[in-house]
Amino acid sequence: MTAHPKFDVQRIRQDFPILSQSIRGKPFVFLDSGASAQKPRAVIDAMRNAMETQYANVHRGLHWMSERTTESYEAVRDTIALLINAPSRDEIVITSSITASLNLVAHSYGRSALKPGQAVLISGMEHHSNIVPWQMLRDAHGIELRVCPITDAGELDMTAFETLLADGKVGLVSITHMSNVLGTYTPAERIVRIAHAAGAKVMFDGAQAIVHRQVDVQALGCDFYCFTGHKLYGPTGIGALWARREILESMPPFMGGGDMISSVTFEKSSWAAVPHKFEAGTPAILEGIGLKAAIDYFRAIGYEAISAHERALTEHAIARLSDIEGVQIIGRAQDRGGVISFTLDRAHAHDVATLLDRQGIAVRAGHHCAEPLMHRLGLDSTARATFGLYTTHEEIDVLAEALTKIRKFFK
Amino acid sequence: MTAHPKFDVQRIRQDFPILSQSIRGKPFVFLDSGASAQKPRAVIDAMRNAMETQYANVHRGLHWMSERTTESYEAVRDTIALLINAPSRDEIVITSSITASLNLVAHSYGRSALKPGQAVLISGMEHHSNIVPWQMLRDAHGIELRVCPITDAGELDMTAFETLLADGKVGLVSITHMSNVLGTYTPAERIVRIAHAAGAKVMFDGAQAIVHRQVDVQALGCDFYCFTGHKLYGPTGIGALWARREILESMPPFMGGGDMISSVTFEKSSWAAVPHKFEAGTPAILEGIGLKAAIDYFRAIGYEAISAHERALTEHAIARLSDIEGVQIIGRAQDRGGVISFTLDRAHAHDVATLLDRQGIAVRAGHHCAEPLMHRLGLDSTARATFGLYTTHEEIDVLAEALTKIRKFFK
Amino acid sequence: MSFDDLRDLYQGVIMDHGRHPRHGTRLQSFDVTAKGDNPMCGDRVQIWLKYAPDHTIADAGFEARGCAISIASADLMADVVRGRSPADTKALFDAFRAMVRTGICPDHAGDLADPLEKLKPLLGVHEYPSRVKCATLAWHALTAALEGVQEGSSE
Amino acid sequence: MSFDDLRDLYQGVIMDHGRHPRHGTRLQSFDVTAKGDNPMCGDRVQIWLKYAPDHTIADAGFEARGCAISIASADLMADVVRGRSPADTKALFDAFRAMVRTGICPDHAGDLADPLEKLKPLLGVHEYPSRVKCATLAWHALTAALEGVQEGSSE
Ligand SMILES: Cc1ncc(COP(=O)(O)O)c(C=O)c1O
Ligand SMILES: Cc1ncc(COP(=O)(O)O)c(C=O)c1O
Repeated sequence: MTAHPKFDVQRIRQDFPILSQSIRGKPFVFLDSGASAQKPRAVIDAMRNAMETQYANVHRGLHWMSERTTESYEAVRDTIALLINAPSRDEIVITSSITASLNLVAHSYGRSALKPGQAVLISGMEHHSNIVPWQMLRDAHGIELRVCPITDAGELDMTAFETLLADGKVGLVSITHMSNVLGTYTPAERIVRIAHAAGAKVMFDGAQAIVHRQVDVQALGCDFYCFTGHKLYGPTGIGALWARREILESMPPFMGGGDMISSVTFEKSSWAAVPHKFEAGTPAILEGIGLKAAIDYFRAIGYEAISAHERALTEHAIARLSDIEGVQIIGRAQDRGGVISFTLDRAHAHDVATLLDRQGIAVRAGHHCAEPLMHRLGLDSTARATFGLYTTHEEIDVLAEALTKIRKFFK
Repeated sequence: MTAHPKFDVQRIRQDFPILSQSIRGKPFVFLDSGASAQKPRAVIDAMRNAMETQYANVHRGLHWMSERTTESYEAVRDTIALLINAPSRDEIVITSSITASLNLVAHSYGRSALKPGQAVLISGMEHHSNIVPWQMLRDAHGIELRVCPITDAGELDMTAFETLLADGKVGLVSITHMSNVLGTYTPAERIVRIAHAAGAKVMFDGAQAIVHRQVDVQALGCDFYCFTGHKLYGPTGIGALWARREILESMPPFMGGGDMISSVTFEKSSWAAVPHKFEAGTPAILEGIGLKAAIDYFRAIGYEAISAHERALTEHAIARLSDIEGVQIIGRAQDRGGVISFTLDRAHAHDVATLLDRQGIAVRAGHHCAEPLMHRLGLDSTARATFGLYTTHEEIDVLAEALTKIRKFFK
Repeated sequence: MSFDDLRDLYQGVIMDHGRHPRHGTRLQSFDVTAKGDNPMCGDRVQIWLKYAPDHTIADAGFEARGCAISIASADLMADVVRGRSPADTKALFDAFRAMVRTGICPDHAGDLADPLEKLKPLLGVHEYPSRVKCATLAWHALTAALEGVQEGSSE
Repeated sequence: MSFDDLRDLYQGVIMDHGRHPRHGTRLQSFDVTAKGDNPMCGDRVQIWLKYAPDHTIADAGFEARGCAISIASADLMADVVRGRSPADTKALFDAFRAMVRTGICPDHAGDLADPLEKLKPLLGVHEYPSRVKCATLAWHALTAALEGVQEGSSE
């Protein structure tokens, strides 16, 4: 069924206990991984194992449990550095989510490196978490917020992109690496080339992209990259930010507290070295341990196999759904991944989602935290099926049959 | 062994799998709960169970898994409201830690309700997480930071407290409810009475207090209360903030992103109702489920029994440690709980901690993220033993014997 | 092809009222009007009311954009509130809301038994807490109209 | 009372040098000096060096406040660096640091075998990664002194 010889989706499904559940007596067909992915046994066991056998607060614990827990927690930094090919583990900042990563950059870099009058450039297909922090920065700090339009195909309008950078006022381009609504990959290397030529730094929101495609921050040449753990088969409550060391070093801290200081007096505090400067308080210890297990699991399968599998799934899904009368697939970018938004004539996306749920099929419906994109598309909402490494061709067939039935129901 | 008839510490210990570990062939004696507590089976199972059988992203999922996960996640808000007797579940803001809670208030309330020239009053025995955010606010926003001194016994100097409030400039008192170094409880009701009379709002850092003593925010009369999950036998990566509804409603959001908005256009966004306004992005879903299990477990035993047990432990520990020549217990507040900092003549606290660790005993040593307090005490560091509901009298005896041995070793 | 698994929630009544609402028009002559907006879903509704001389509701009409559930709910509402006093209407809303939240239709609803029976097809919504607001959006707008407010709240 | 369980890490050498350091004094005549500060632990050290005419280290002295491990390490260091060139000293620090990080004393250390043997009592520190900086603080200060910098870094 899949292009890659080593990849056996049925064996992989056995690593995810939840997938054997049934919903309303029907096999559970989970097509909502883009919102949050399910967790493999390796993650569940790593977290359980920590709580059962090896747990204490980390950093300067001086006792066995603390030293060992520090080692197992801090290992996630090396694992993330490997995953994205960061030059150094010290450039990996652990946050509580990608939303926290983006806010960290907007607050800290935004209020220090960007001067009032400079601009931040985002795109017309951003998730709210890459819009709202910049609006808040705009209103508090007087920067301008520019939006690069997208084409009717759902791709970044690169002509407009160049134009928007032309006056040299843009200090930072913050753009999604893959749309969570359209599945579009943005042309990351080109974005970086053009932006750098115009004197702007570049950050990618990799929440979706990193799940599906190998990310190499050095090859991309970008300045910031961030992602979130729970979409990468890891636990909630953890995310990451990578940035070049000299940028991190120039940034003031975002939150204050324990672990981010070098020394504290009431008059003045001095900050710990990066990345700790940005990590105030007890970190997400169990989540770090879980995320490391997730990334290890993921890397053992490998992007090559995963990407091939998901490409095959996406093609199959587009073919099957396009065949159903009344179904419109939203977005038709050249370079796209396993996120498919669609509408059904005469049926509201919420009704479609609920009626799919009656058949055991989980999809998301709504604006997908991308309201401005919805306005651009002239829609209130879409239904959205998203694929993970455990998704099968059969599940897509089940979706297609269910949609055919719903279509008849609404006729 | 313990004062409360219903409380059986041996049975309770069986709920914590990690406690049956040995370290270097010796029984594991964990006296570092004040840094982070161990997790009962109930928490481990709740998190595992969610990942194995019931997990999806929450809020507006429209499908079975999402609706059920939303219910189990959102239940933590009711549980916390019950725990601290909050008037409404909508006043409970879920954060990633108490450090995040304190920073939220410093950023959002600090920059909106407090005007440059006004003051924030903290105490001389605060944790860094209740110092540094205010220093950052001071430097960014021009407020004054006042510090209420502590007495030689390690209590809040209430005369000074009144004096510091006398000029009416203090807009917010932010003070620990229990010192993580001295074990001192601060006189919360009195603090609130005096502060309110002087026109100041009051926030308590309840990170330590809530683990040991029943907290009733309505009886205390305070305006903000916050705590952290991992010290309350719950997972890392989650904390909470309670504040009066009208205060929360008046506060601008701290972080921007999904879930905290009502609607978004590129020009302007509007915020969701409280508490969601302060909860940007995918929440700590698994951690919420785990924290609810922790609080349920804790409440089933009950503060009455736990407090009685810990009081007996503390008295026993003070008696045993005071008997050892060369050991000084730091702080002798009238109203104190199960946190005991001590020094040993001629031995550095780090050496003491390491030598205790060689005997399987986990204590913390250092400045305990309270450097200014250390300066006040004229110390660089202390060793610190902290007790949880699973701590036994025998473990304290083991500590006392080990200290006696170390004392001889250093003589 | 069997529709049974779909029909349990989307019963004929809902599909029917959702697609061909009886009262889905603006009243030409009305006393009060109010809007409801659920930005999360993109659902929007406007309600128009005409009072009888005794201040009971003489007629109700609406225009709505949204899912089948929100439109069917608006239409069934317009049906059952006719002839009711404002106080009566609010009591009915409370009972209806309890029903769609809990999935339990009150047994001894007295005067409200009849209209609740008509609204019962919406009871299945309780399985989807995040769609309860679809079912109540029109009611919130109605409440606003009765109170002379322009914009209703939502759940 | 047996001290065996304590002795494996806090060997006689460490306790001895930690409590009665041989070189724990400021040099009256010196060429360079530098400080080391570990604010996390409150450990502080200052190093004084006197060079021989060939620029090898003729004498080293220190004043320190801190734990037994940091003081013993400073004292053992002052002992083993005498007679060494700056380059030699840095190579020794690298080998020492590797040893306290990994717990493995390099087998074929050539010229460094002798001094490493003397430093070996500190090897047990590897079990406590957060105390490695206690064992290396004096070395960082020494490196700073050799480079003519006033303040050493820490791990
Ligand atoms: C009194 C007090 N406040 C705040 C904190 C910070 O908690 P966290 O590290 O979970 O943010 C702690 C614990 O470290 C504490 O003891
Ligand atoms: C493209 C994109 N960016 C950001 C986010 C926000 O992630 P989180 O909710 O984990 O902070 C998401 C997911 O919701 C996303 O798809």
